[in-house]
Amino acid sequence: MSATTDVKTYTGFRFMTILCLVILYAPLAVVTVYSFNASSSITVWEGMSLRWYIDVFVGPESAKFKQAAFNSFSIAIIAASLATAIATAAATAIMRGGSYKLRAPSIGLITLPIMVPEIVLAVSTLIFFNSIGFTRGYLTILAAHTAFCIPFAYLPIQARMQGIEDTYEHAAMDLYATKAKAFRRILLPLMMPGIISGFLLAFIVSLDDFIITNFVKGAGIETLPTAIFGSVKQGLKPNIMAISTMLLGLSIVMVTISHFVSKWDNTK
Amino acid sequence: MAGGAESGGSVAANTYAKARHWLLMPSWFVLGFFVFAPVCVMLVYSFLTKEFRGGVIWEFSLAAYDQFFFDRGLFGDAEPTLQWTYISVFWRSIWQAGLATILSLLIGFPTAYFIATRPEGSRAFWVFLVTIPYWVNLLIRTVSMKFLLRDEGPLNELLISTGLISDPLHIINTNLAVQLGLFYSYLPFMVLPIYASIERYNFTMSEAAADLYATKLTTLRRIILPAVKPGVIAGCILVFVPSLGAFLAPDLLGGAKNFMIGSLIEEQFKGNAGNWPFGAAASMVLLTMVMVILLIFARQQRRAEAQS
Amino acid sequence: DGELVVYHWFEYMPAELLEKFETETGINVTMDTYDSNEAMLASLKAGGMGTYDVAVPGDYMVKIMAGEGLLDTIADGELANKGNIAPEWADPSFDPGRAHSIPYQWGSTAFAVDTATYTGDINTTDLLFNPPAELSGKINMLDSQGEVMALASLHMGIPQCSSDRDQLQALNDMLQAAKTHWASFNSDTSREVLVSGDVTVGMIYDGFAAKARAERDTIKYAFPMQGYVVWMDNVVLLKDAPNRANALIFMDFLLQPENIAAVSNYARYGLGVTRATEFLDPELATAPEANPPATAGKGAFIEVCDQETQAVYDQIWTNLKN
Amino acid sequence: MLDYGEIAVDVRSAVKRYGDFTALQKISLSIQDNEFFTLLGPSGCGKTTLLRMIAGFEDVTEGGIMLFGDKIETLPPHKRPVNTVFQNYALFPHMSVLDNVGFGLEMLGKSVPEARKRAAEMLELVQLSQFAQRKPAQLSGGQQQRVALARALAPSPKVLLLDEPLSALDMKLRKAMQIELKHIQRETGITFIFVTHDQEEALTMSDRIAVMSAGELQQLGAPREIYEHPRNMFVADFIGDTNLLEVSVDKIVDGRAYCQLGGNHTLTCNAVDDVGVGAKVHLSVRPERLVLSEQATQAESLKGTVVENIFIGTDITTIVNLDDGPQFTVRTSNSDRGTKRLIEPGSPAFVNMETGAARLLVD
Amino acid sequence: MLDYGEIAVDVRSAVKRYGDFTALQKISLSIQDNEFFTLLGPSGCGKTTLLRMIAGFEDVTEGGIMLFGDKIETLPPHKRPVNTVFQNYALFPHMSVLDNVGFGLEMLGKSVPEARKRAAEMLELVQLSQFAQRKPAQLSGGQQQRVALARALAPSPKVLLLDEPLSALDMKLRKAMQIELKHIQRETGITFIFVTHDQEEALTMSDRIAVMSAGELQQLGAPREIYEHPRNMFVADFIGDTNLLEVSVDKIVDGRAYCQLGGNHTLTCNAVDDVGVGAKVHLSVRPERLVLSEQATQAESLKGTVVENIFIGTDITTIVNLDDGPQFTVRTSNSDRGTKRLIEPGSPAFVNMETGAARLLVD
Ligand SMILES: Nc1ncnc2c1ncn2[C@@H]1O[C@H](COP(=O)(O)OP(=O)(O)OP(=O)(O)O)[C@@H](O)[C@H]1O
Ligand SMILES: Nc1ncnc2c1ncn2[C@@H]1O[C@H](COP(=O)(O)OP(=O)(O)OP(=O)(O)O)[C@@H](O)[C@H]1O
Ligand SMILES: NCCCCN
Ligand SMILES: [Mg+2]
Ligand SMILES: [Mg+2]
Repeated sequence: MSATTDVKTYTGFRFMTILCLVILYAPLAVVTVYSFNASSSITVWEGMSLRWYIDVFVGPESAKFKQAAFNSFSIAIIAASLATAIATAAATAIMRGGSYKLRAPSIGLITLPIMVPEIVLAVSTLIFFNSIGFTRGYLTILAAHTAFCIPFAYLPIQARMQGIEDTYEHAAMDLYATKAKAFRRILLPLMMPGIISGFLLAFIVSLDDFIITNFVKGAGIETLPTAIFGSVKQGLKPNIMAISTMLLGLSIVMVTISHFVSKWDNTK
Repeated sequence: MAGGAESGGSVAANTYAKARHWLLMPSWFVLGFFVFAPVCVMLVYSFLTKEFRGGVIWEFSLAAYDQFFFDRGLFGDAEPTLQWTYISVFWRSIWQAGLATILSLLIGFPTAYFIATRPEGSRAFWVFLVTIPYWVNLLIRTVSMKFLLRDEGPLNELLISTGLISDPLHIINTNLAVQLGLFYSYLPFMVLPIYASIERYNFTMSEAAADLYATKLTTLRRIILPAVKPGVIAGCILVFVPSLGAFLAPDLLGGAKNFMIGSLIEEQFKGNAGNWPFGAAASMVLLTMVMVILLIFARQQRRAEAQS
Repeated sequence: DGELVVYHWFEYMPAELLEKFETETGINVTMDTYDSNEAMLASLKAGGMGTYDVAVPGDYMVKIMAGEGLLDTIADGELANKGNIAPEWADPSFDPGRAHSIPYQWGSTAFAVDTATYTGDINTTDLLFNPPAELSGKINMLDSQGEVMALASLHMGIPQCSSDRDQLQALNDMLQAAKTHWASFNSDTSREVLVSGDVTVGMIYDGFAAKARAERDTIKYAFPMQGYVVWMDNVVLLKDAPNRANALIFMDFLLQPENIAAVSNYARYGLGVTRATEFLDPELATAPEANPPATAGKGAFIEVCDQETQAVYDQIWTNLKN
Repeated sequence: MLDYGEIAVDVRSAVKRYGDFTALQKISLSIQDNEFFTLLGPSGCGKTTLLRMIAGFEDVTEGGIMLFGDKIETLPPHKRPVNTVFQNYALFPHMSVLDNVGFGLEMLGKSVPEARKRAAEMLELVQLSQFAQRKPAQLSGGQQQRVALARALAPSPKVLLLDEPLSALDMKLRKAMQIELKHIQRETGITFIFVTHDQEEALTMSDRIAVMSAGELQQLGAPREIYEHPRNMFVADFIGDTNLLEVSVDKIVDGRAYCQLGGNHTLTCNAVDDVGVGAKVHLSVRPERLVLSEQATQAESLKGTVVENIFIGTDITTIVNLDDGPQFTVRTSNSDRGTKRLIEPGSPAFVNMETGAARLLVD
Repeated sequence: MLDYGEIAVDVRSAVKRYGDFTALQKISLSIQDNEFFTLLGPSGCGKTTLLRMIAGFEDVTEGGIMLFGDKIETLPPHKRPVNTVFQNYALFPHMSVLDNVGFGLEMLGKSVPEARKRAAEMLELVQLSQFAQRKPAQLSGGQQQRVALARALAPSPKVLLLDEPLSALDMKLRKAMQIELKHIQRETGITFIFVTHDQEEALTMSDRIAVMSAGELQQLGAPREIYEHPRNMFVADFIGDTNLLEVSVDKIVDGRAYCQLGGNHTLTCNAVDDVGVGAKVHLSVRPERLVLSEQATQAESLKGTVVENIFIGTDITTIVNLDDGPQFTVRTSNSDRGTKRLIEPGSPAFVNMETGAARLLVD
């Protein structure tokens, strides 16, 4: 229908959407373009080159970034896995545990990390580790990440479970399945798209975190964001742009995967 | 007809009632230990005495809150008056975060609406477009924003080369830059919840309004907005809360010149000031503020739910 | 072999030198960086102790850290190369007898100006604290309480640890007024903002200014007639160092003339070790940043105030940053 | 029957295409003023599409629509003096019942008190005055339906469109609302265009019915005409239960066609123009037009065996298998005059037909 | 009618409370083996609750449930040899049709190939063999319904529970499935307990019906018994259309009650034990049991005026207002033998009643 007669269409909303996308992409486009700059100065364009991509892998900072990348990815994978497992159990208890006094407080506790401003969480975790004498290092980052990833894993799982009627489990039990079997054979497969989305969200949130990591990381331990931060504070360097562009590419791959996973519906 | 007990996801669904405490145990443990306990420690610290040059002395004191709320002059011996320094930091944060939220809403709502009215098959693609930058490191986003906005950065070069302006726009290190940075950091948090609620919105309602002689603008104001209010409120909160505590954007884009709450708190633990109880107290004030906002939101949400 | 954890200023250690140390000793070095003495102190107090072996505080901070009990004592004979320390730096007031530290680098803190943009006289602190209209909004300050307050005191001609209420009030008011002209507080980008032209005047360390000049030759380091800050950074042995022995090896390594000279060549500051001249870049001696003109005021070390006085300075700083 | 005056809605060769798919194929309809007009047809036949084109929610691909003589197909919905009762009511959930009903009047520029006053009157009409301050979610389905009706009636539209307004209600409520709707239509004199896929509802309520299938108009007429003289097989099958038999025409004499049912059974019925001797056609006869007897009562009594008597309350349905022939369904009233005709399953029985009850159908 | 053997399900004074709310009040029912037993009642009367108690999804608050003589009320669902066809089928969306049907057998410990083999047989029974590899979402509503049935039948339960299995289907499909269900029940001989709120469905399919209202059993009996001898006003009103009149009993002679309808109209009907002279009671008479005539044909012909003839397809409903008396609905078959009795609106008419058609109702 034409925009003037169709009651759904608002003239100008398309323009706003495009404007929105331009704002979102312009800075990233700049990063991507300058990452191919041959010059070592970000202000001058000296032609196409893969120099900085090579630099990322063999340059003077390559060891630091390799270690940081390893830390980031290993922490993200472990923390997201733990958080997803914990969130799956919690979502089952909350969506399928009947009504009980601890239900609302549990939901509150699980969503607390999103509600508390990140800086507050970062500082309080630091003080807490300090006051109980934890030595800061890889494990403290891992613990903190696992904790704040839980709500990000929980929310998609819970949303998914909202759409799963409990008649499915009833039907399974009616057909002689025990509770454990009904969970494994029916509920878990049905939750799977939510679990995968939750995992990916947790993974990315962990990979992206700077503030909390920066407070709880021990000496000499860097994740990609903290390493990048250490570098970019003194100005954008082309090698950082190359790393960023690679991360952007990786994000696109991840988002694409998660997109297909969330579209993937094992019920069709 | 499906009775209450058999409809899915209801509070009463209780297939795993017997195991619920075991299932919740890991989350209680992890979150209780690594989130709840730290926040409690923070609460305790805010009532302790500051140690000279960082740290705490285990002596009860209200000094941190006193410092936050009362001005005792440069030398600490004047008659206490209301302390505007920190209140104005908070006020500035609220104001900055608020403007960023409004900016996000103004651009995010039409975007969300536009996406929600795409054919079902292509909506995912649009959502995908909006979310890609969000999955990219916040730091990189902020730094590249800074690079883009510099006086001699690509934006100004572009504007000057097109002849729109002759002198570079001075954006970096201004409040506008901070707002833009916050907007840029959290925009998808605005778009996604609004999108979700518009997608659930029954467009027959718009047709009913048009059928009853309402113009499109009236329909937007009187019918659509009230109907998608929960999404709008959720989006505003998800942008506003993190903006309030942000310190990357103020630090990198605002030149660390005018503190926002996040920077103020960070400074107490990592920077020059080293006043832990004060940082803890400021955190508690911030936390309380956020909780109050969320409670208001929860009440709104419950009211909205009761309506439909 | 083994580990060494160093807490260091950003951009203050050439990567090649670290590599050399690692290959020579087989010790694996981990390095964290900070951007001000105060940030380093805060971080150490907030859980950093016990994780780092050495840090590199400035003069006044050595004294503070010693007072806080954060430093370990280097016993006689523990450092083989202690004798290499230049005599003028062998018994400084901030660490009598070098019980906790060895010299690293020394230099000054003032500001640099892009003379392509600003053509007036640059050797006055007015450019920071009472700038002409054309510089308003084109000034970057270091995000470092000690250096900013010290330079401001020099500008006003008052003592650094004044307890005179009128002077303190005036200092506060002056800074509040000056702040309206400043674009940003930033230490780690203090060179970058000058080179990129984002600001015209930037508070900066002399060596950093030299590096800026290398990238944009119109940048000139100022020696204000009101005076400027001088400092010496020192490698200190931290209490509870997990790798104390390696830390001492590292200190000995830095006391070797050719090694510390490599630092100077990289960072463009002075050093405190004898017999190093032959290893130094000859340009260093003639660099304008290292040779104050006759008009220059006196260089002053940052002083350590008592707790009560410090509280007032802290308050002034807080007021400034909010 | 009502007196019709002008033509209220005139749909002229209207075509609606969605991309390649043609949802409506050259539909022409004239709906009289004051008429209770029903669009009836199976799911997906285009009923809603036609209604939405009249209301202005869909473009007309080809052709035109006139409202009391004015071309309206290019007007936006809010400029058409036509109101709609939506299938799922589409009540505004955040507004009170009173504000819902007053909304249209407010939009027409009436002041709020004026709109409220008229809204209150409309609520009186649908007997919901005491619920004026409630939110729609606090009402039952039937009450919501009445609010939707009041809201659509409040601006006194010239034509009211109703898209399956009763389909979400349970049977008892539905019956009650049918009576109420009919009553309100008569009282207000507004032209109603009513959409349903329930044939009984259509038969009970309408002045005229348009039967649609696959985007085409199949038949248009009064309920009785459509039930008793279906124009084609689709209509015969869609409206009511019927015995549809494939037959071949043996001969045609004096306008009477002699048809072969198979198994040596024959039936006579009125001939139809397009059907010649030897043609294979369908024959339709309603179960209630058949009578069972133990002995042959007429020349054409068809002999068979009772398979089953199914009790359905008001009536009893008997399944009879003709000897070597097709199966017939016979409907008998569950009353003394009917039940005395019942024959036990397994017993032989004769199926007798009223004259004129059997109709030949083309296509 | 079937031969009943043992009692399949015996519900003994079962009570179900949700907190303060009593959903079922001391229900006692014996369901015979091989029976097609229907629970009928309005929404919220407790049908699903009773079914869920039998299946084991709800605790029994008081009383007990026996299955072929064994106490089962404390067994968990997976230990009860009872299967359910859920209202919305509850097919496992991530499993193929074949795996859905085989699930129960697998859970009973059958090997996968064995379970598949039997599942394939069940799919044959419901004529869905060619869809074995599809996911449930790729089937139409009617096909899903048949898969649900096959899945529940596969483990050869002793009793099959069906909770409104047809309510989501459209009318034509629903009719077809009614026939199929009935057919399968006869073939397998499994006891069916069927829940519906559609009275016509209940009447057509059941061996016996239990009519429930507000958690209580109102009447239990064969369809015909319930339709023709409703025990109380609720049943009379809920099952089918009826003329419900408030009357007072003038006198009782020889087991016949003489009732005042108002406006000097009287009617005679069989007396009921609990009703004495002077009592105000209700009288029920089905519209199809009434006959209209232009002249009085019997002593008790009631004089009135025809208000309206409503054409409903198979029948015509006539509304008659008795002179100074109540309104009657009369149902006449739409056939020659019926339509010749029709009287124009506005004309006087007499309402005649079959003997025994009127029933007095207590409460
Ligand atoms: N926006 C659209 N795009 C493509 N096809 C459409 C669209 N809207 C409707 N159709 C198709 O047009 C046909 C007619 O649809 P319509 O909604 O008018 O049917 P209906 O008669 O109202 O059916 P129902 O009784 O199910 O409401 C259907 O085949 C439908 O799939
Ligand atoms: N878990 C529960 N908690 C409280 N009340 C309940 C619960 N389940 C059912 N009820 C109530 O018990 C009564 C009977 O419910 P039930 O589902 O058995 O009705 P039904 O006869 O199946 O109705 P329908 O035809 O609508 O399916 C209803 O009033 C219902 O609200
Ligand atoms: N770049 C390091 C400067 C040190 C100043 N004290
Ligand atoms: Mg429709
Ligand atoms: Mg039910």
